Parts: sequence; structure tokens; C-alpha cells
Amino acid sequence: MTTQQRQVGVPAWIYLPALLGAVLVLLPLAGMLSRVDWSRFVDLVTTESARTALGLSLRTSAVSTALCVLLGVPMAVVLARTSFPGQGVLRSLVLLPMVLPPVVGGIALLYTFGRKGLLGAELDALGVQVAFSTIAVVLAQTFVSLPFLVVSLEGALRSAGQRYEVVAASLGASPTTVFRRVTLPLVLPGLVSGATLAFARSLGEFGATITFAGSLEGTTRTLPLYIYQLRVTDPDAAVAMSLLLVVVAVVVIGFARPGRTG
Amino acid sequence: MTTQQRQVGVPAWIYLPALLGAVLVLLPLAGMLSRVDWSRFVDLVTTESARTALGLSLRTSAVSTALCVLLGVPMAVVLARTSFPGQGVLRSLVLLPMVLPPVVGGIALLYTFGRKGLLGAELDALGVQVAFSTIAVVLAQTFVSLPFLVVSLEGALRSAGQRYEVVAASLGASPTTVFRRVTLPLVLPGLVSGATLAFARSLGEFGATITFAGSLEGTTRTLPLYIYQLRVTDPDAAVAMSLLLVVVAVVVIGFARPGRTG
Amino acid sequence: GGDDESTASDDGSGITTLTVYAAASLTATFEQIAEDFEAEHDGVEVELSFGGSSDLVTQITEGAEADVFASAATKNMDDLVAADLTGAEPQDFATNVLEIAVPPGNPAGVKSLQDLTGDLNLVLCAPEVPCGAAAQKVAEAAGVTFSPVSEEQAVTDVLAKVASGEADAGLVYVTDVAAAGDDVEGIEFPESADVVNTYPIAPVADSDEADLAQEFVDFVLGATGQSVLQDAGFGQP
Amino acid sequence: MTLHLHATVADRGYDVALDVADGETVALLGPNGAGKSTTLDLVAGLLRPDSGAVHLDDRELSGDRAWVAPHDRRVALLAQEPLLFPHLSVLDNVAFGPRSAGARRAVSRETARHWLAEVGAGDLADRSPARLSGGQGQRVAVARALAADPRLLLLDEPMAALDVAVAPALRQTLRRVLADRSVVVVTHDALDALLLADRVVVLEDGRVAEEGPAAEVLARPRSAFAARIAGLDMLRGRWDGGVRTADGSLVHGLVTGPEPEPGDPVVAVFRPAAVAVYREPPGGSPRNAFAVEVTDLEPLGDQVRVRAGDLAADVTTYAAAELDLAPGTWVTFSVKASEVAVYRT
Amino acid sequence: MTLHLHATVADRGYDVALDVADGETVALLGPNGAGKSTTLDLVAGLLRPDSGAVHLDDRELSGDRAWVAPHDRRVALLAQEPLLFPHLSVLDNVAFGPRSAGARRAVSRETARHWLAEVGAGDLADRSPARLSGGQGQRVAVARALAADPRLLLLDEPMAALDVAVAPALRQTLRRVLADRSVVVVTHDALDALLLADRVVVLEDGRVAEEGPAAEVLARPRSAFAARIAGLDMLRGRWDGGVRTADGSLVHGLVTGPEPEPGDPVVAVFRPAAVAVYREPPGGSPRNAFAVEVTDLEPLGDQVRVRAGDLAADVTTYAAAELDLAPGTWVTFSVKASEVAVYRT
Ligand SMILES: Nc1ncnc2c1ncn2[C@@H]1O[C@H](COP(=O)(O)OP(=O)(O)OP(=O)(O)O)[C@@H](O)[C@H]1O
Ligand SMILES: Nc1ncnc2c1ncn2[C@@H]1O[C@H](COP(=O)(O)OP(=O)(O)OP(=O)(O)O)[C@@H](O)[C@H]1O
Ligand SMILES: [Mg+2]
Ligand SMILES: [Mg+2]
Repeated sequence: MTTQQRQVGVPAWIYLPALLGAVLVLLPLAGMLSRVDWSRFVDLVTTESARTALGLSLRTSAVSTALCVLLGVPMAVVLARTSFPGQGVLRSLVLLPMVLPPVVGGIALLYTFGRKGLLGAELDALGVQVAFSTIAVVLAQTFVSLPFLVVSLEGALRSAGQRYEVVAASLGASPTTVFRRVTLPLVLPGLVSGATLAFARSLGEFGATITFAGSLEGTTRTLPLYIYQLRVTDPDAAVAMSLLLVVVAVVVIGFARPGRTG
Repeated sequence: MTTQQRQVGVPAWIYLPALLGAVLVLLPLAGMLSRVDWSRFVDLVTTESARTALGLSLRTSAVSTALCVLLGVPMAVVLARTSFPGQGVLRSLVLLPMVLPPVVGGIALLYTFGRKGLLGAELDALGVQVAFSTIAVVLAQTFVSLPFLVVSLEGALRSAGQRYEVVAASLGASPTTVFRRVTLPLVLPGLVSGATLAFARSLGEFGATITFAGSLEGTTRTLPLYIYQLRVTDPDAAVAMSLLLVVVAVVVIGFARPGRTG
Repeated sequence: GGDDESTASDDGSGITTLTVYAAASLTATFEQIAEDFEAEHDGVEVELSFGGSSDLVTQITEGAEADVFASAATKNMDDLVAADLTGAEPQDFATNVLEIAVPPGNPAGVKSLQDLTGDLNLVLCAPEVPCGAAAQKVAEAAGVTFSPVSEEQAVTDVLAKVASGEADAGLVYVTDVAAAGDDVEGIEFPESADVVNTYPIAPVADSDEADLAQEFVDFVLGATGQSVLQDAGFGQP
Repeated sequence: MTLHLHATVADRGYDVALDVADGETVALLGPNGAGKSTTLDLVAGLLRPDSGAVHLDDRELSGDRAWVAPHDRRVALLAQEPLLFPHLSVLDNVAFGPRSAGARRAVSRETARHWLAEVGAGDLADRSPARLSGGQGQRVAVARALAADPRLLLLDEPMAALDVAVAPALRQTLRRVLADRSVVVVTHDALDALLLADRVVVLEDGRVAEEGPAAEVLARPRSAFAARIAGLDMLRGRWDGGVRTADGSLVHGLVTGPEPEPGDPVVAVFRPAAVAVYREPPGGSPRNAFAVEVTDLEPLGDQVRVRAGDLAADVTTYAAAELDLAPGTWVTFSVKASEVAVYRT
Repeated sequence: MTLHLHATVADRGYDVALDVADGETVALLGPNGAGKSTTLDLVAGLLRPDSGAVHLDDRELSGDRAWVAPHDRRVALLAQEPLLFPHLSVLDNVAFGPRSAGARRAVSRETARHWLAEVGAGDLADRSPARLSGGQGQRVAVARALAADPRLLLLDEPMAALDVAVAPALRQTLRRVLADRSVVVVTHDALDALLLADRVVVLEDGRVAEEGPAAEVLARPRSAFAARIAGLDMLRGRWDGGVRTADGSLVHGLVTGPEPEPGDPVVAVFRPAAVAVYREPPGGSPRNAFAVEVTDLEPLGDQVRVRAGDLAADVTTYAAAELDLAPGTWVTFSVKASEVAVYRT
């Protein structure tokens, strides 16, 4: 399938804005690279605290991405494949965490799961304290990342259409089978990019976390929080850690790159 | 097309996680609502400063969404429709602003477009000062929002496949015509949701803006920056303004809801 | 069990955890102090959480299990007292005054407060945050009006912009200039003495480790703590 | 399995009643857009009727209140497009039905292999659908529908895109497989209708134009389309001692069935082979002669089919050459009354 | 426009050389998966050959170094699937080609209306493609390809899915339109090949099995597939005074063309109508008799086609009944030597 792929070119001029866009994104990264103190780089990114923060970030982001997939895929399916009154409003509401400045999102979470929040009394009675724990980090990350998965997956579901689902149903597949064996595999590229978005957003999450979860080493101090703190005491280390975050992200995203379709 | 639509149900159990997801997102909004001081609400959100910040936010977000579309659509097309060595790495790099904590993104922008940044001398020679200007706000918003548009559009492009583009080319349409009359209309749902994501992300942008552009009323103090500042002195007003942001977002997103396909 | 780890209690391994919430400007000093404190107290581990003073107050009010709170401004400590969440009377442990921060080499040639009114990129803290309020008071006292290009939300943002050379000058605390090392130069000015910022500290109410919390407060107020703080440029209250 | 459908779909101008008896195979014929695929969609549950109902045995599948989901109907549909699942191999595509019915993987694959072999696509099992030719895809789609082992099978042009080498074999397979099943099969081919179906239903413009046993409809069509597909000439008119057509001419023939009353709608049907073609209007015995303009000449083995609008005449290649026929030539079609069957419609 | 193609595609086992002269219409015949669509894809530029080249006039379209983009070739392809643009109306679909060639909107629409009328789909102009039946979609796709007014037209089964009422008319239209154009048309129908094409190329397994003037190939096929599509019986063997088949029997016939040398590959070709069917091996004049098992019976007008594997015999319905034929019956096919044409392949 190498030389034989179907060949339809893209317009030549399209490379110009694409290049401009790439430059806009890559130049700042280059700017950052230009400030890295390479002699100390390895030392800076391998301190105990750095490793702790990185580990915490990876673990919480993985959990919240999983949560996003578990909750977001059904949400996207319901939004794309059913219609009910008020669906439009619900869609807009679900997207809100995207537009809310993360700090505000954190406040909202605090108002809900905090001691004095909506569910504070109930949670207290259960002996659960959510805020300022690792659970809070995951919750904050899930809250801000979920809409990204939902939106991109809903788009993919709509673009894919329902033709194959119809065929599968007429072959006797129950909705669950259709979902599992037809819908999901067909929108896999969309799901992968949605999950990548969610993971990336979780990995970079800062505002909601610091507000809702606080910044405690090993428990709630994720990499972005650690970088933020380092910025005050050791700007070089902050740049180095940012670079580390970038490298981690490149690896993760590169690993989960969208597959090819027909 | 009302009663006659093709009917394939979604699995019944899927409503449960979808509902859970919706609750996770909506509950904090409810938590926020519960703290709004309704008696002062209208006064709080209509102060001179609030109106200025809202106006600035809407204007800059609109411009940066336009920029994202102009640069991001070509990028997505190049990523989805061509293949060249190093494409995987490029894709990961392009997605980076998503994972970079916005504050770090702001620093990177500073290192690039700032007076002493990579392009500082060149920009100075041109007499352009980017930092502390509205341009910086737009730049910061575009930087963080661009990947969202690129990722979701690339997913949609891949899901849509190339079959119709092939047909169009064989009918004599140049790549530009194919792009304009076939590719774009077919991925319109994906483009709309990508642009919505970008707009939402721009509207909520905080960290990169404050780091790169600063915060000056009327020039660089967007709504999230204003809310952040209010939080210290007047938490009630901050909550009220957040609610305003939410309402604005609902209206914008609701307006641009994805169209139907097939 | 993430929630267990953040509580200040004996977790069974013989180690007692003390959680200290401190203003961001105390990051470097409190890390040092915590180390010294741990060295003197076997089996004690000090967990530090830094943030804006008002954020920290919000967090404690919403249930964060802190044992000690060190604030960068009296106002925030007053909020905590008003919420009835202090375990003992707050005590002032440090003071701080403003200084002009300029990029290395001082490209704009700033020498005094009056130079800041000229045609240069001046960044200040927003009037709503303590350093901004202080800057405003200084300006009033000196009879000058500033026209900043940006009113930042935090000292660190001012510092970052000066350090990157983006701003020609900023008004920050002496300790911030000291902490930034070679990245910025500090220029003292006489009017700064008119506006002194005080840092109060107090144990938090309902702490599981009330005694240890009080010990930490005393440690900060004691010789070791004070010498660390003064090395960083803080003044004595 | 008996099917009873009576449904309307307003925006397609569709209003059809259709019954399929247990074990019966019904062929749906009709021009493009007549409503054949619509009928299958209604039965499969991919379309909700605006009014009316669909019953399978005594169960109401679609109706004013009732609605059974497609997957619950055990009705398998081979749609007009193959629509093979692009992410599954050919084998897994065919195994999809058995798997969905709960069979284990190995068993389903065995079933799938069997059906692939039946349609002559056994060697394609491991391919990806993207790597199939058009006809190969069509065969796999047929196998997939058959493998689902439905109570009612709906086939939309199962023989489309197949080459002449496999068509007879697949037709044989279908004939064997469909024998004891309830089936509705859409086709544009009289041979398929004759060989596969017990009964034929002709749709035109969303209505049933005629129906009856396959052989009978094709031998003695009442609708223009059925005549066309059976390769017969048909003239339509009112009874007036003969068939009085719209243009006023009178066609004589042998009345079959009940004697019509004057004014009754009747048709005159005859074989193209019974039509003689002349450059000049002939005298002599044939009592029916029509002046027509040749629109088309088609070779037909060692004969030539001369088309003149809706009428056709078969003449030998030699005669066609001698008559110097070409599209546009005016000729006289002549047919003996004894070769014309006349009956009420 | 002359086309010269010689290309291989390794993973499809494809290696074909094809020439189309200026104004010539070539019909591509062959079994499913023979490489017909692959040929069109290569010419249209949707597929790059692994080796070889495609020339249109003197321009190299594909080759080792050359590559002309599909849209620059002025080669229009009607693919096997209609693939109408879902977001454009039927009219705008058909107007797409003219628009792309630079015509103004009103002019393109006029052209589109013209071609829609030609394929009998004039009344569908304002529909959305989603609201078309299968055959309607196919017709619109044909109109779209014709409207593009290409230098070279590639049609993949243009008559598929069409009903018997429009097929003759569309065939006429195509015949007129294709007359002075360079065209490659893929078909499974001998009639289409005969009526539309000047020359026929038969592909089998990615190779050219035979080619020649349409009438000649269909009258005197050299490949099994061409015989099949022409409806003729064919036996293949080596010359040994007659045709010595693989199973050792000798078939006698009249040699046409150059006298073969012993051992030359030869075929024996005869019409199914010339085959007589017996329950018992007959004595008497016909010198060729084969014992065969009946696999299939197909009605054919007032006759029945008796299939036995690759061979077929046409007998009257009456004779078939008298012989009590059914699939599985063993019978003897007998054909007079004078009815058998033998020639070198
Ligand atoms: N999705 C649709 N929405 C509205 N009308 C439609 C739709 N699909 C088909 N139609 C129309 O309904 C009528 C019946 O279409 P149907 O597909 O049943 O025809 P058909 O008999 O299967 O024809 P063909 O032989 O061309 O496949 C046609 O007039 C067609 O244009
Ligand atoms: N995308 C593809 N990749 C690899 N092989 C393919 C692909 N498409 C088709 N093939 C294979 O190439 C061969 C030729 O296919 P092609 O589509 O040219 O056949 P065709 O002659 O058009 O058949 P049909 O009459 O069924 O349409 C077949 O064996 C087929 O399985
Ligand atoms: Mg149909
Ligand atoms: Mg093909």
C-alpha cells in the first residue's frame, strides 16, 4: 500500500498557512529551548521532588483520562445518536468546563465538594474528604478534560454517520453489540484523538487543581503546580521541568497517534 | 424526515454513565449557582470594568478563533491528507500547547516575542511591541487554542475518508476546488466543533495571557483575568462574573452547534 | 487513600506529618525552615503547601487540613480569625518592604521612584493584591502617579516580566529581589519605609497536632527561623 | 414466518400492502424509485411508516404504537450497497450475524467459512473489505446476510455486479437456500424472479401494480413494467370488440379468461418474435399493423431486436440487413391476431 | 485522445497493457476481481502503478518519474459506487464537473439539466442524494460523469442497478454520446459490449485474456469468459485431428482460420441451441457426445437452458419436461461436428 495509495493532492497554497501555524506553535517551544541550561538539565529534572511530581501527574492524568473515556464516550453517543428536548442546552452546558477559567472551575468544585459545599454535609457524613486529596486532583482534571473528549468524539460520530450501525442491527446485533463491535471501532481515530486531548489537558491542568486540590508534595502537587512553584525559587529548573513535560507529552501523544482509515 | 428517520437505538445502559458524566459537569455549576448573590447579580455584572473585560474577551476570542481556523484547517489537512517523514513528531509538537501549563506557554511566548526573545530584535526593528498589547492576548489565545482545532479536525478528516475527494478530482476539480467544495463541506461538523473548542478555550484562557500579555483594563485584562482579580477583593462579584462567562459561552456554543449529517 | 496522606497525623509508620500552608513569597525560606525543624524533631515530616494567601485561606475554610498558616498579609490572617479557624492568637514573624526591580544592567537607567513615571514599561501588582496596595500607598506617599503597562495578580508575575527584560522596572518586595538572584537588580528607595508589610503566622484550629503546630510557630519566631528569614531579606517585626 | 405489511410513507408517495406466506419467496419488481428498497427498509425496521403496520407472524413490528427495534426482528437485510464493515476482515464480516446471535467465535467462523464458500468467495476470507473488487464485495455481502440465519430474509438486488461466471452458481445457491425460508428479493431480472420466487409483486410509483405467481405474471403481464421485464410487447386500451388504444387503433387478438364488457380496461400482449417488420404496409392475413419509428436495434443472439418506443420485434440479422433498418426508419410492425393474447386488467 | 497503458500492480497481481485509439470505445470484460476497476483507477490517476506507464496522447500521466494529478488529466471516472456528494443537490452534483472546468454557475446548471434529462432523471434535479433510490443515484452518477466532458471517459458498470424500462434508453444515449469520444467501459453484459464498444478487452486474473473487435470476440471467443458472456459453449484442448480435451475425449468440428499444428492450443465453440440432450447415449450422425450431470435449468423464453457445469444446451420446454430433467440428472450432450467451430487460440 505504499506507492499504490489513492492519490489526491492537497492544494499547494495550503502549505503556507499550515507552515505559519506550525511556526506559531513551534517558535515558542524553540524560544523555551533557547533558555534551557543544558549543563544542569539532567540534575534539575531528576530531583526527588521532580520525580514525585511527574509520577503523580502521570498517574492522575491516566486515571482521569480513563474516567473521561468511561463517562465521555456514553455522553458523546447520547448527544450524537439520540434526540430529546433540551439536548442543545445540555450540550452547551456540558462544554462549559472548557470555557470556565480553570480557577473558577476549581472554585465551583470547592463549592460543590468542599466542606461547606453542596455535597459537603453528605460527604462528611460518609467520612469522605474529597477536597485537597489526590481524588480532588483527579476530579479537577476530569472536570476540565471531559468536554474535550465529548466534543471531539461527538464530531467524529456525526461525521461517521449511522450506515454501518443500521446494517449491524439488521444482522441481529443488539444495540450493545452494535456499539461495541461497530460504532466504537469505526470512530476509533476520533476516540483516540479525543482521549489524547483529554490526557493532554489533564497533564497541563493547573488552575482548578491548585484551587480545589491545593499543592502538597506527593499528594496534590502535580508537575504544572511544581513548575509554577519552581518559577519563584528556581526559574532554570522551571524551564527544565517544562521541557520535561513537553517530552513526556510528545512521547504519549506520539504513541497514541490516530490510526489510518479506509 | 421526522418519524421516518432510520432507527437504531443506543444501548439502554449507556444512559447511566452519560448521566453520571453530565452530573459531574453540571454539579459544580450548580454549586456555583448556589453561591450567587442574586440581589446584586445585575449590578455586579454590569459595572464598567466588567463590560470592558467582557467586550475585550469576546473580541480577542473571536479574532483568535478566526486565526485558529485560518491556520489550523490547513494544518489539519496537511496532517490528515499527506504523509512525509517526521510527520508523527510534528503532530506531537503541534499538540504541545495543549499540555503545556498555560503559564509555561506564556513564558515560552515571552521568550519568543518578548523584547529579549528570539524575535525581539526583529520585532523591535519593525517598531512592533507585542508584549502588554492586545495583540499579545490574541497571540496567547491562538497559541493555546490552535491544537484543539487541529486535533479535532484531523480526527474528523480521517473519519470522513477520501472517497469523495477522489471522485471530485476525477471530475476535473483542482485540489483547491476539491478542498473548498468537497473536503470542507463534508467535515463541517468537525470544523464547527473544532472552532467551538478553540473559541471556548480562548474565552477561558488565563495563564498564558497573564504571563505574556499582562493585565491592564481595556487592553489586556480579559474576563478570566478580571475574575481572577475580583476573587481576592470581591468573591461575590467573581462568582457573578463567572456565571456571566458561562451564559455567554452557552449562547455562543448553542449557536454553533454541530449540524446533522447523513 | 489520598485524603489520609494530607492529614497531620501519625500514619502508623512512626512518622508525624505537619502540614504548613504558607504564602508563595515564603517558598524558599519555609523550605529551609522546615528542613531545620525536621532535623530538630525526630519522626516529624513537614509538608508545605504554597499559594496566594487568599487562596490558602479559602482552602482552609473549605476544609483543607492545615496545621499552620503563614500569611503574607494581615488581612488574610484576619479573614481566618473571623472564620474562627485559628488555634491561637496570630503572631507577626516577618516584615517586608518594596524595592524597585530592574533587569540586569538596568537598561532604562532607573535610579529613583520618580524615574518610574517616565516613558518606560512599568509593571505593578494590581491594587487588589497586597504588593499592589503597597505600591499604591508608596506612590501616594511620594506624590507620584504611575501609568503601568500591566497590573499583575502576583509578585511573581511582576518579577518574571522584569527578569525577562520585558518590563523596564517593577515594584516588588526586597525578598523577591533577593530570591531572584542575578535575574534582576534591586534599587532601594527611601519612600519604601512608609509602607511595611507584616507577615503573621498562627496554628490552625482543630489541628490533630496542635502542640507540634505551636512548636513550629515558635520555631519560626525563634532564632533559627528568624535568621533564615533575615538571610532572605525579610525584616524583623 | 408470515409477513403482513400495509404501510404508507407520505414523502415518498408510498402506499403498499404486501403479504409473504410461510416459506414463500416473493420477488419485488419495478422501475427505479418504485419503492422496492423502501419496502425492505420498512420490514427491516430502518424506516417507520407514517401509517399502517408491519406484522411478522402475530407480532406487530411497526405500528401506531408498536415498535420493535431492528435487531429484535430477526429480519436480515442485504441492502443495495454492500456496506461491509471496513474494520473487520471478510470472514469476521460474515461471522458478524452468528456472533450477534450468541454463537461462539469458532462456531461463527465455521459458519462464515461455509457461506463464503457457497458464494464462491472462500479464498477471500482473510482480506480486508477495502481490498475487494466490486463483485467480490457484493458476494461477501450476500454471504453475510445468509449467515445471519434470519426468520425473514430481505435481499436487495443480490445478483448486482456479479459476473456471468458466478451468477448462475449463486442463483443456484440462493434457490436452494431460499427454498424453505420466507424471503423478499428485489431484482431487475426476470430470470431471477422466475427461478427464485414463488410469487411476484410489481411496484410502480409506490403502489402495487400487479401481483401473482411468478410464471403467470411474466407469461401474462397486466402492467407495462411486468411486460417489459418479461420481454413481451403490450398495448393497453378499452374493450371494443378488440383493444381500442388511446390513439384510436384497434388491436385484434384471442381473448383469454373472462370475456370483457365493452369499455373494460384490457391489454393486448404478444411476443416480439411474433412481430413481422415491413418497410411498406403489407396486405394479407395479419389483421394488426402499426406504423412505428425504429428507435433502437439490439443484437440478440443470431437475431436482432427492433425497438420502436415500447414495442419490440425480433427479426433475423439477415432480415434486418435486408430491410436496411436503422434508428429513425419508419416501418410497419405486423402481428397475427392469433398471436395476440387479450385479457382484462 | 489516444490512451496507452502498460502497468503492473504487484499486490493485486495485475499486469495489463491496454490501448485506446482516438474516438474508440473499448469494453472491458472479465470476472469479478479480474482487474477492470484497477485499470480505470490507474488511468484516472487514483492508483500509482508499481511499474509501467500511462500515456494520454503524448503526455506521460504516470510513470517512473512522471505523475499528473487526477484533476489535471481530464479523465472522468464513473466509479462502481455512485458516490454522489451528499452535501450538494442532484443538480449541483452534475454541475460539479462543468463548474470545476471553469464554467459559470448558470451555464453549468444548464449543462447539468441537459444531462439529467438525457439519463431520464430530469425531475430529480432538486433532490438531495440521500433521498434517491439506488437506480436513481446510479443515473445521476452517469449524468455527472458525462457532464464533466472529459477527453477520456471511464465508465465502471454504468448500467448497473438500472431497471429494464430505462436501460435501453440509457444505452441509446450512451451510444450517441460515446460515439466520437475515447471511452473505456466496464460491463458484465454482452449486449452493452456489442452496442457500445468498438473493441473488447477481456481481463482474467489481472492479465489480458483476449481482445479484438466486439462482434468478433463475442462470435468467436478464445477465452472461457468471453464464451460465457457471449452465451456460447466452449471446450479447450490441443489439436489432435480434433480438439483433445484435458479429460482425453476428442471433439470434432470445422476448423476456421489457419489449420492448427498437432499440439497447438485450440478451442471448440458451439451454440447451446445446437446441443441436443439425450437420457441415453445416442447412436447416429453427431460425432460429439459428452456425458454430463445437469447442474441447473433456466427458462429462456419458450425454451429451457440446461446447464451442466460450464456447458449449456437449449431445449424446448416440452423436451425438457419429456426428458424429466432436474439438477443431478446424468444426460448426454450431443452436438454435430458441423455446428462446432474449431480455431487456434
Ligand atoms: N431517504 C429518502 N428520503 C426521501 N425519499 C426517498 C429516500 N430514499 C428514496 N426516496 C424516494 O422514495 C422513492 C422510492 O425509493 P426506493 O429506494 O424504495 O426505490 P427502489 O424501488 O428501491 O428503486 P431502485 O430500483 O432504483 O433501487 C423514490 O422516489 C425515491 O426517490
Ligand atoms: N484496494 C485494494 N487493495 C488491494 N487489492 C485490491 C484492492 N481493490 C481490489 N483489489 C484486488 O485486486 C484485484 C482486482 O480488483 P478490481 O477491483 O480491479 O476487479 P474488477 O475487475 O473491477 O472486479 P468486479 O467486477 O468485481 O468489480 C482483485 O483481486 C481484488 O481483490
Ligand atoms: Mg432500491
Ligand atoms: Mg470493479
